[in-house]
Amino acid sequence: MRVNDFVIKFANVNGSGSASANALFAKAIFRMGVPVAPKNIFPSNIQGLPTWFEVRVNDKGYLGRREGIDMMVAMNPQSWDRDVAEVAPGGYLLYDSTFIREIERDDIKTIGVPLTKLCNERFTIPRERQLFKNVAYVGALTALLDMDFEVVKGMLSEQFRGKDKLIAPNVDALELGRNYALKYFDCPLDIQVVTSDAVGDRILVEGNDAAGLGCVFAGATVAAWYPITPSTSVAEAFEKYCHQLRIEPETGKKKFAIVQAEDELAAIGMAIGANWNGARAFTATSGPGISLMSEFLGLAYFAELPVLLFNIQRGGPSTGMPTRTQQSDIISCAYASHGDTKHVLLFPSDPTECFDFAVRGFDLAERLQTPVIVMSDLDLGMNEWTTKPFKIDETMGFDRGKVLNAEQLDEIERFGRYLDVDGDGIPYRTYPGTHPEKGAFFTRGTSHDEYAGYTEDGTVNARVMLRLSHKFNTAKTVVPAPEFGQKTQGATMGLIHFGTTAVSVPEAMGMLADSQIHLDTMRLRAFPFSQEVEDFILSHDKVFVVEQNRDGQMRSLLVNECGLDPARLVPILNFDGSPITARTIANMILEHLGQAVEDRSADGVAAE
Amino acid sequence: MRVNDFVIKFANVNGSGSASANALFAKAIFRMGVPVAPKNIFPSNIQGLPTWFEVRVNDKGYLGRREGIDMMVAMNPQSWDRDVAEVAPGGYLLYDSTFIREIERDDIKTIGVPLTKLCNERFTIPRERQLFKNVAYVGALTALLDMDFEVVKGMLSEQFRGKDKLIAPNVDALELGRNYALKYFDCPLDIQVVTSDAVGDRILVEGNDAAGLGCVFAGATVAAWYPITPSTSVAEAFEKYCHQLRIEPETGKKKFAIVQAEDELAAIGMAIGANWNGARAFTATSGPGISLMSEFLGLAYFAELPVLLFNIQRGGPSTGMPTRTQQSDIISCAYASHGDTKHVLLFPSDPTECFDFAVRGFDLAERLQTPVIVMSDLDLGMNEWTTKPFKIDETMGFDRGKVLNAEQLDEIERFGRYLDVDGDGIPYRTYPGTHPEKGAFFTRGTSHDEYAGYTEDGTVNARVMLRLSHKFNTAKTVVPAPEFGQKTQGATMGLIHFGTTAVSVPEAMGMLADSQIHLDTMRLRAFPFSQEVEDFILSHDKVFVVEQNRDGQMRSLLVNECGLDPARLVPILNFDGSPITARTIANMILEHLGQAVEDRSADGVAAE
Amino acid sequence: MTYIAKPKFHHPKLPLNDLGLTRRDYEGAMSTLCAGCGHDSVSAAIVEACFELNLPAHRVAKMSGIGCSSKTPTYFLSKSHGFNSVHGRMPSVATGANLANNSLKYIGVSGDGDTASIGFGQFAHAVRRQVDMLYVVENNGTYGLTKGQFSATNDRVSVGRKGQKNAFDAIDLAAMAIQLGASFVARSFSGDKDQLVPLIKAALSHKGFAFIDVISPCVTFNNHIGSTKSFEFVRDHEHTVTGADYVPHRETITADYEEGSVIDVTLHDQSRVRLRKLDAGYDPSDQAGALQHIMARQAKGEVVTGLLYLDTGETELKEKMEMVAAPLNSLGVAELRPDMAALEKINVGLR
Amino acid sequence: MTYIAKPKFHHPKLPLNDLGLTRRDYEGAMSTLCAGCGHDSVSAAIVEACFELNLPAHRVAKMSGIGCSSKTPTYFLSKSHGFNSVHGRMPSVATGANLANNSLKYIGVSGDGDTASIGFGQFAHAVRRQVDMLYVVENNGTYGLTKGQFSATNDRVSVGRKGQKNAFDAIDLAAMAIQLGASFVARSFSGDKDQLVPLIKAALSHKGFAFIDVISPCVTFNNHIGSTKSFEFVRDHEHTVTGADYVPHRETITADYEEGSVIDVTLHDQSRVRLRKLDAGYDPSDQAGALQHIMARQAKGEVVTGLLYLDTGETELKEKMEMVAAPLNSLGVAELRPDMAALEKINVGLR
Ligand SMILES: Cc1ncc(C[n+]2csc(CCOP(=O)(O)OP(=O)(O)O)c2C)c(N)n1
Ligand SMILES: Cc1ncc(C[n+]2csc(CCOP(=O)(O)OP(=O)(O)O)c2C)c(N)n1
Ligand code: SF4
Ligand code: SF4
Ligand SMILES: [Mg+2]
Ligand SMILES: [Mg+2]
Repeated sequence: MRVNDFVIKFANVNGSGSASANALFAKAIFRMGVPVAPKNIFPSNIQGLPTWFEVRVNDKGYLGRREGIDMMVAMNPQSWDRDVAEVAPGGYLLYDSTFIREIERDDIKTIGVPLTKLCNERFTIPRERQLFKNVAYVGALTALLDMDFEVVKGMLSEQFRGKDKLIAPNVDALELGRNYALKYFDCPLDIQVVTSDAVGDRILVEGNDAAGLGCVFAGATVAAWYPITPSTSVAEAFEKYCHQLRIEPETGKKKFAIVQAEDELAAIGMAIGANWNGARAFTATSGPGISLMSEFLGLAYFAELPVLLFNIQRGGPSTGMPTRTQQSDIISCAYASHGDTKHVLLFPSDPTECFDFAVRGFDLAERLQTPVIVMSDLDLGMNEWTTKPFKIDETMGFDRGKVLNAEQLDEIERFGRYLDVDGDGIPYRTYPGTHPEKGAFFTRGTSHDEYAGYTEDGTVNARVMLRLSHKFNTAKTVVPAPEFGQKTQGATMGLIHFGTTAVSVPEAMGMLADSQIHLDTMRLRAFPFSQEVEDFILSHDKVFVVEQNRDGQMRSLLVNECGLDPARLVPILNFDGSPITARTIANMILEHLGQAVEDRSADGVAAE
Repeated sequence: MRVNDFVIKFANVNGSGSASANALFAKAIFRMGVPVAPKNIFPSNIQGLPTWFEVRVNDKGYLGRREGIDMMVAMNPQSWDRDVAEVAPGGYLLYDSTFIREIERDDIKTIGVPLTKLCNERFTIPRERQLFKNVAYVGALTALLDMDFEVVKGMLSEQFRGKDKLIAPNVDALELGRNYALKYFDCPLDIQVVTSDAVGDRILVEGNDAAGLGCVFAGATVAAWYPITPSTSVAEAFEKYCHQLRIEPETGKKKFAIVQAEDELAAIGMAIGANWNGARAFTATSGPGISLMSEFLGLAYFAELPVLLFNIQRGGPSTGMPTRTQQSDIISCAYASHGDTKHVLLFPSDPTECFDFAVRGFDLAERLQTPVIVMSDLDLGMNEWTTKPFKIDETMGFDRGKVLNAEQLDEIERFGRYLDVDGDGIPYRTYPGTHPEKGAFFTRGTSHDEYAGYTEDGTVNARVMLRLSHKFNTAKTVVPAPEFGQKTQGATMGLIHFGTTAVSVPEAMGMLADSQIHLDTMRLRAFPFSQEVEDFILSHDKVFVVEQNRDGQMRSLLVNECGLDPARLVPILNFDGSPITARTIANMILEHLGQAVEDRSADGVAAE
Repeated sequence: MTYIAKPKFHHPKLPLNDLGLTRRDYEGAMSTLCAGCGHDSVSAAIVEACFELNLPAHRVAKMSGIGCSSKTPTYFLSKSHGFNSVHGRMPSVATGANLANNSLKYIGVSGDGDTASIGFGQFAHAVRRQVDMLYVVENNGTYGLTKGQFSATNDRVSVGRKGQKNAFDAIDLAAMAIQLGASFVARSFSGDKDQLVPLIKAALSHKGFAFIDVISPCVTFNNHIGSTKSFEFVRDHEHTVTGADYVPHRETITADYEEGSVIDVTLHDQSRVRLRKLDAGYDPSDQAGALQHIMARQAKGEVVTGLLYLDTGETELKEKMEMVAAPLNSLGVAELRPDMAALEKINVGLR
Repeated sequence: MTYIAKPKFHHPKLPLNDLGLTRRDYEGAMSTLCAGCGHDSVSAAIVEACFELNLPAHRVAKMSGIGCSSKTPTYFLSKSHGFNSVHGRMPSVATGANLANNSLKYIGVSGDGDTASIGFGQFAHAVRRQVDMLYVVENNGTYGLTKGQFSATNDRVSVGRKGQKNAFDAIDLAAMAIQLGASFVARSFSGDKDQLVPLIKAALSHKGFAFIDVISPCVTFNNHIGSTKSFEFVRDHEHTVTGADYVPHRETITADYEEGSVIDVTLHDQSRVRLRKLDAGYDPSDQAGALQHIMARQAKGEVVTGLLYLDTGETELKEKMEMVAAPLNSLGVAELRPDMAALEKINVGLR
């Protein structure tokens, strides 16, 4: 019996309308109080290619991707063979039995529902026949998995509120599948969903949606972006929430501006121009955009301009795997641009943190007067996550950093844009138009002195560069601190992770505990690294660094910035474009420690 | 007495015609058989600002920049104060005594020559009066320093060959200065140039000139570039030499194509397109261009396309110090572009090596099917260096790498563009148009399988990525090996350097030897690092890494790629935009070792 | 994508061209575009044109950027090398390829996002350099691959699928190409094969930069009522100023056109393009006049198609660059590397 | 560069404008350009225009890219903030700045290299978006700061200092701006202050994208015989199609112009620009016609100057974006951040 603990996968053709039915299924389980982790595995194309939707259901809250499919809903003849092969022994295969299929495996159980036939009989319009097949298999699943049918029906009504005449045929389709299953199969199966309260007050939301919302609450007014998967939905979410929350009621006018730029260079240029001028502005992109933005990032670093940038990482290098996930832009973001540059990075690990880091990111960018890059990824950005609800602290304002207004300018003798007045390496700035006589300065990417004057005196420039290093040290004290997870008395080994890997770590630790291996864990949340990060590493003999890239980029950054012996840091790497699993982490650690390893389905893609 | 061993500096206004007179002066000393190192210190502007020309004369061959000016030719009232201040105690100040100047120092010797007056008396055209002042001070110097007057006169005749009527007035101006000096001063001074044979068969040439020439001898046919200081002269030199050596005699047509692109993205795009199509093509740029090229570099890495790129580094970040030198693009070039990428870098340390690395760079790029970046810098690229003559091995052809022709295609069953046939990680390629039926493939930056087919199978992509890592390991065995300099019996400390730092190292080692400090030295010539590099580090307790940047970028690369404890590597850094001096190196090492340090003029700009 | 192998057998009855090849020989992998996408018709037209022109496929190079449109080179001419570069930068890659070997035919395929936004600068400069190539923009007014954002060629009056308004004027790429001096400029419609195929043939026979702006509707994101890039709209608003028929150079001209309305222009390979004046006021050899005419008509909501501008007198890149006849990529060590004596002379000059 | 402090004392006799300021108050640091550089005259014209317009200098923002031309904002309006961005990317930075605060006046200064090559795409899209700014290109046909390479605005017939020939046609930025829909397009000459100053004043009073292509000779690299961007050439070949005089909105019109040849156009701030028809065939309100006229004349080697195109009906970016009246950068937490209740509602919707 697998109650509230299984993985179900849907194999569809993209553009066939399966996405909303699948999402409905996942959300229904969530509504029943059971945590879910749905994942869309989609092609870089619009219509006609294989697409999958994988839902992990787990009431212990282990929501990382897991190998082994307990039930496959195989709707796509193109991918049939591999879909069948992927079912775990003992698992189920639900398929459209309108068509006769050879099923070579005898270690799995098959459930044939003649979906096409049923829908063709019931519906007449071709598009409806096609669409309702998806709803019908959800209906079958409600019976097979013993789901709360009222919840599902209720959701359909919600979904089609306003287009009420669509409700009845949808419910119809649902019941078509459900009744067939009830009639021909022994319902429920030994995989079941039982109403629970394991979700608590959590919400189900995509990281990009959360990021866009966070920007609204952060007071961002300007967004400039260029479409690129998987970052597009950050801008779209910002737009959606702005339309809800930022229209001036009296006039219907916008308290925001969103520009679809002509490319990524222009997008970040606009965001920089707006920030220079005192509006909070951001852009969002993915790998290729990061490369294109790097000249401007260097300018912002050197001229000390705040800007917030969301990098929703995808599979690199080059155009790479645009619809797969990776954490492989760490180095290119940390040191983006030529010359000596370093950038502040934030690593959210769930949508709640995408929201929080949008809010905090603007504060940091303005406080530190430098670009801040939020390093999300496709898995986080484009999938719905069961996550803590959004919160803001209403007693806190925005931290606009060191900005002088006209009165303050009146009080000072001589304004020096790049003077380190407070000893923290952070100078004062002014917005254009502030004061008729004082505070104007020239922003430039060329070498300048403390008064923003152009200089070719290398000694002066070196002094400015050293202050920038000092400012980066200050950053260590204000960026989000690491979070410590499992802490075992006397553990000699540690594990460092960040971003979306976090969701798989507790489960991996559990697996290792079964082999009597206990690790202290630390989740990095920001670069530059605070002292605690170094301390954690130094207090363990060996530390595993788990990353979703080939080259162990975070490990490099740790070694480089903390000046640590790399021998202490063991890379655990996964870069096949799918989210890292607990099993992968556990097995690689076991392997490294020379222990027996449990079978894993991911075959050889994770290296070192 | 300082014979054949001194530093003289000229302070001028740019656009005033001083450059050619100063160059004449330096070249004359070189012609007398004495090694020289002239350095232009010019502003990022065209006319009217201070510019300096510093010449180190040293017959021991110590040609790195040296602190302390033995003689200043101070022609620029704008920079007068600092120019006077810069003269070493006991040194000379030559100035235009037409104007009365307060000279506050009594520890230096002044030589007033009324240059303006002399020229105004002799010449009538304003522009001539202006220009000939420069020639006149060179004339004065021939007397003061006891230079071979016939050599200088001969050079003027050479220079104006074809415009013969310019010779006489130039010689006139020369004699004007010379005769005044002979008449009013005790010539020669105790700074002198004596004819020698210390130059040997060496030549005097700029690194960029050598690089452009190297591309001609490497068989490059396409150059695409966008103007940027200090790289422009690479393309200009290529053009100059192509016009000499690559015009088809029968038709007057060009066996080359040089395109001034619309920007750096286009420049590298063109170079990549040409290389893809089987022509050797290159581009040259500097920092901002590197940032802009990074998307294309990622494509070339991943699609495995050869391309040669000269990065003539200048002061970064951003537009930075465009007319100053640095080695600060190491990280941004080694890991250029998003995703997991690594690029082959070459580090020339003199113009001869600029030539050699152009030739070798194309062989490597085509052999490895990947971008190769030649990491020169402004000091090397835009100054004339006393360097070994150019050589080629006429018995060797070009290494075009693994390219299949029609016959070879006929012989194989199925061509796989990205198959690792030979086990070295390097696949075979074909040029477009080779064979009517076989060998065509699609070049793409998206994930692909071994047959260049598009794939979204992450496992396949990971396999390709691992082969790329393997190929990069192969690169270690074919790139130029490090060069070992001083090797002392039983030395426990080493020193690593690269690029233009090399010229200051022997002198620095001499200074350290005076303090009983002996270091083994190694000069890096390429990235990735070969095993010898790691061995060198491991065989010393402590290794100093000398670099001209703020963040110790090469040290990071060494730690990261060799997996070494950073504690072994001590950074020695200079980033004020002027070439690092032997004294800087020696003093920083002495400081690190807690020893007394000799006075240095560079004040605090070198950090850590 | 190539996961479905397409059977490639020669049907005995398929017509053969002069090279003994069938249309099948010019096809590519199976398209993965949406069913009905205009881009697939453009691919088919390219196949048809190459077949009819008897082009040896391996002497063609297919260049593209990124987008649904830029994917299409996989779906035609599978025997040609292809280069799917980065977004908006195909023009530079094609320029470099062209410099290396001008003896191949270059077909560049791009989208309106790829060309009018991120690639606008490269496009303009490829035109200005007169790169010898056919540059096709599959113009659907939208970003297909990233799911339907407005592109810069979307008309101001054209609304989005969800009724979104567009505040900005469209960039007319054909008008741009004319102003920038392209020597062959046409506009066509993916739904009008009879017009498109001869235009492609003429363009491929033209030496210099040949530009065809093909309105190619995106059935998924921009084919609704209110869109000016929908099949229906284009069909209803198309106004052809100049009909163009391609005449191979062996064929003699049969006088079956009305006197005065027909002009024959000889292309560089001695083939001709026969222009039929369909709009009396239009002169496809008058750069400024053509531009004015197009702008005026487009302002009225018409989609002006046909051969818009032709200048057979302009030189192309290789001539401008005064390059030798042989492709640069065919030159070897002997032709390219001076000998040691030449180098020694340089050394001497530097002493 | 600012190393030479310029004495800023008010000479008692210097004329004052309505704000009580002298021309000196609008100056900047001392120029470091070459003596005689056209760009310095453009700076002087900007100073003059701002003085005459009574602009409070701190309400002006100076935007530029990289080049000799892009350096000039340091040399005027020292009380204004300036942003010397990266090469070719000023338009995007200016667009962002504009969105943040549309209540400032934006003066963008660029070069022909900066705009017609690396920045061509950004330029085109800033035009298309109708960013409310004055965009001045100081056009010398060359890359001054990098020492004299041809730029993309260099005419095909124009030869280099050392006799180098130019194989490519020039991009005419003014014609481009017209085609791309800029609502104010002019061309002028740095040597013609009488024409340039009123044009700048009118442009600064215009709401929307105002473009002025100023031929501004580079005395060091492109002022020789054979160059079509030399002082002499421009002086000899200038053909002014429309004279433009700026009339502040308080001033009444005195009828001292010949009937028929004068048109008054009211600008957005109620000031007017008085257009004098100097070329009978020219209509500065006819986009396509103006373009044709300019192209035809330029083809004959003339340099067409004056106000080339004016459309006071076009909306500018902020209107297109339907933004609130208050500058976005003036909104605080209260205006921008919804409260916890709103957030809680969103949380509920996500359960
Ligand atoms: C540098 C970069 N930015 C963004 C993208 C994402 N992207 C892929 S295709 C595309 C637009 C395609 O539009 P278009 O060229 O009109 O082609 P269509 O799909 O409409 O045929 C974009 C923005 C990318 N691949 N690379
Ligand atoms: C990305 C980048 N590429 C190249 C350069 C070098 N560069 C500086 S100014 C300039 C051209 C300037 O020409 P133009 O815009 O016409 O200005 P002008 O100096 O003629 O006024 C170039 C190429 C740079 N600074 N940045
Ligand atoms: S999304 Fe549009 S452009 Fe792309 S394949 Fe589908 S119909 Fe064609
Ligand atoms: S180089 Fe030319 S553009 Fe630059 S300052 Fe001198 S004259 Fe002006
Ligand atoms: Mg499109
Ligand atoms: Mg210029």
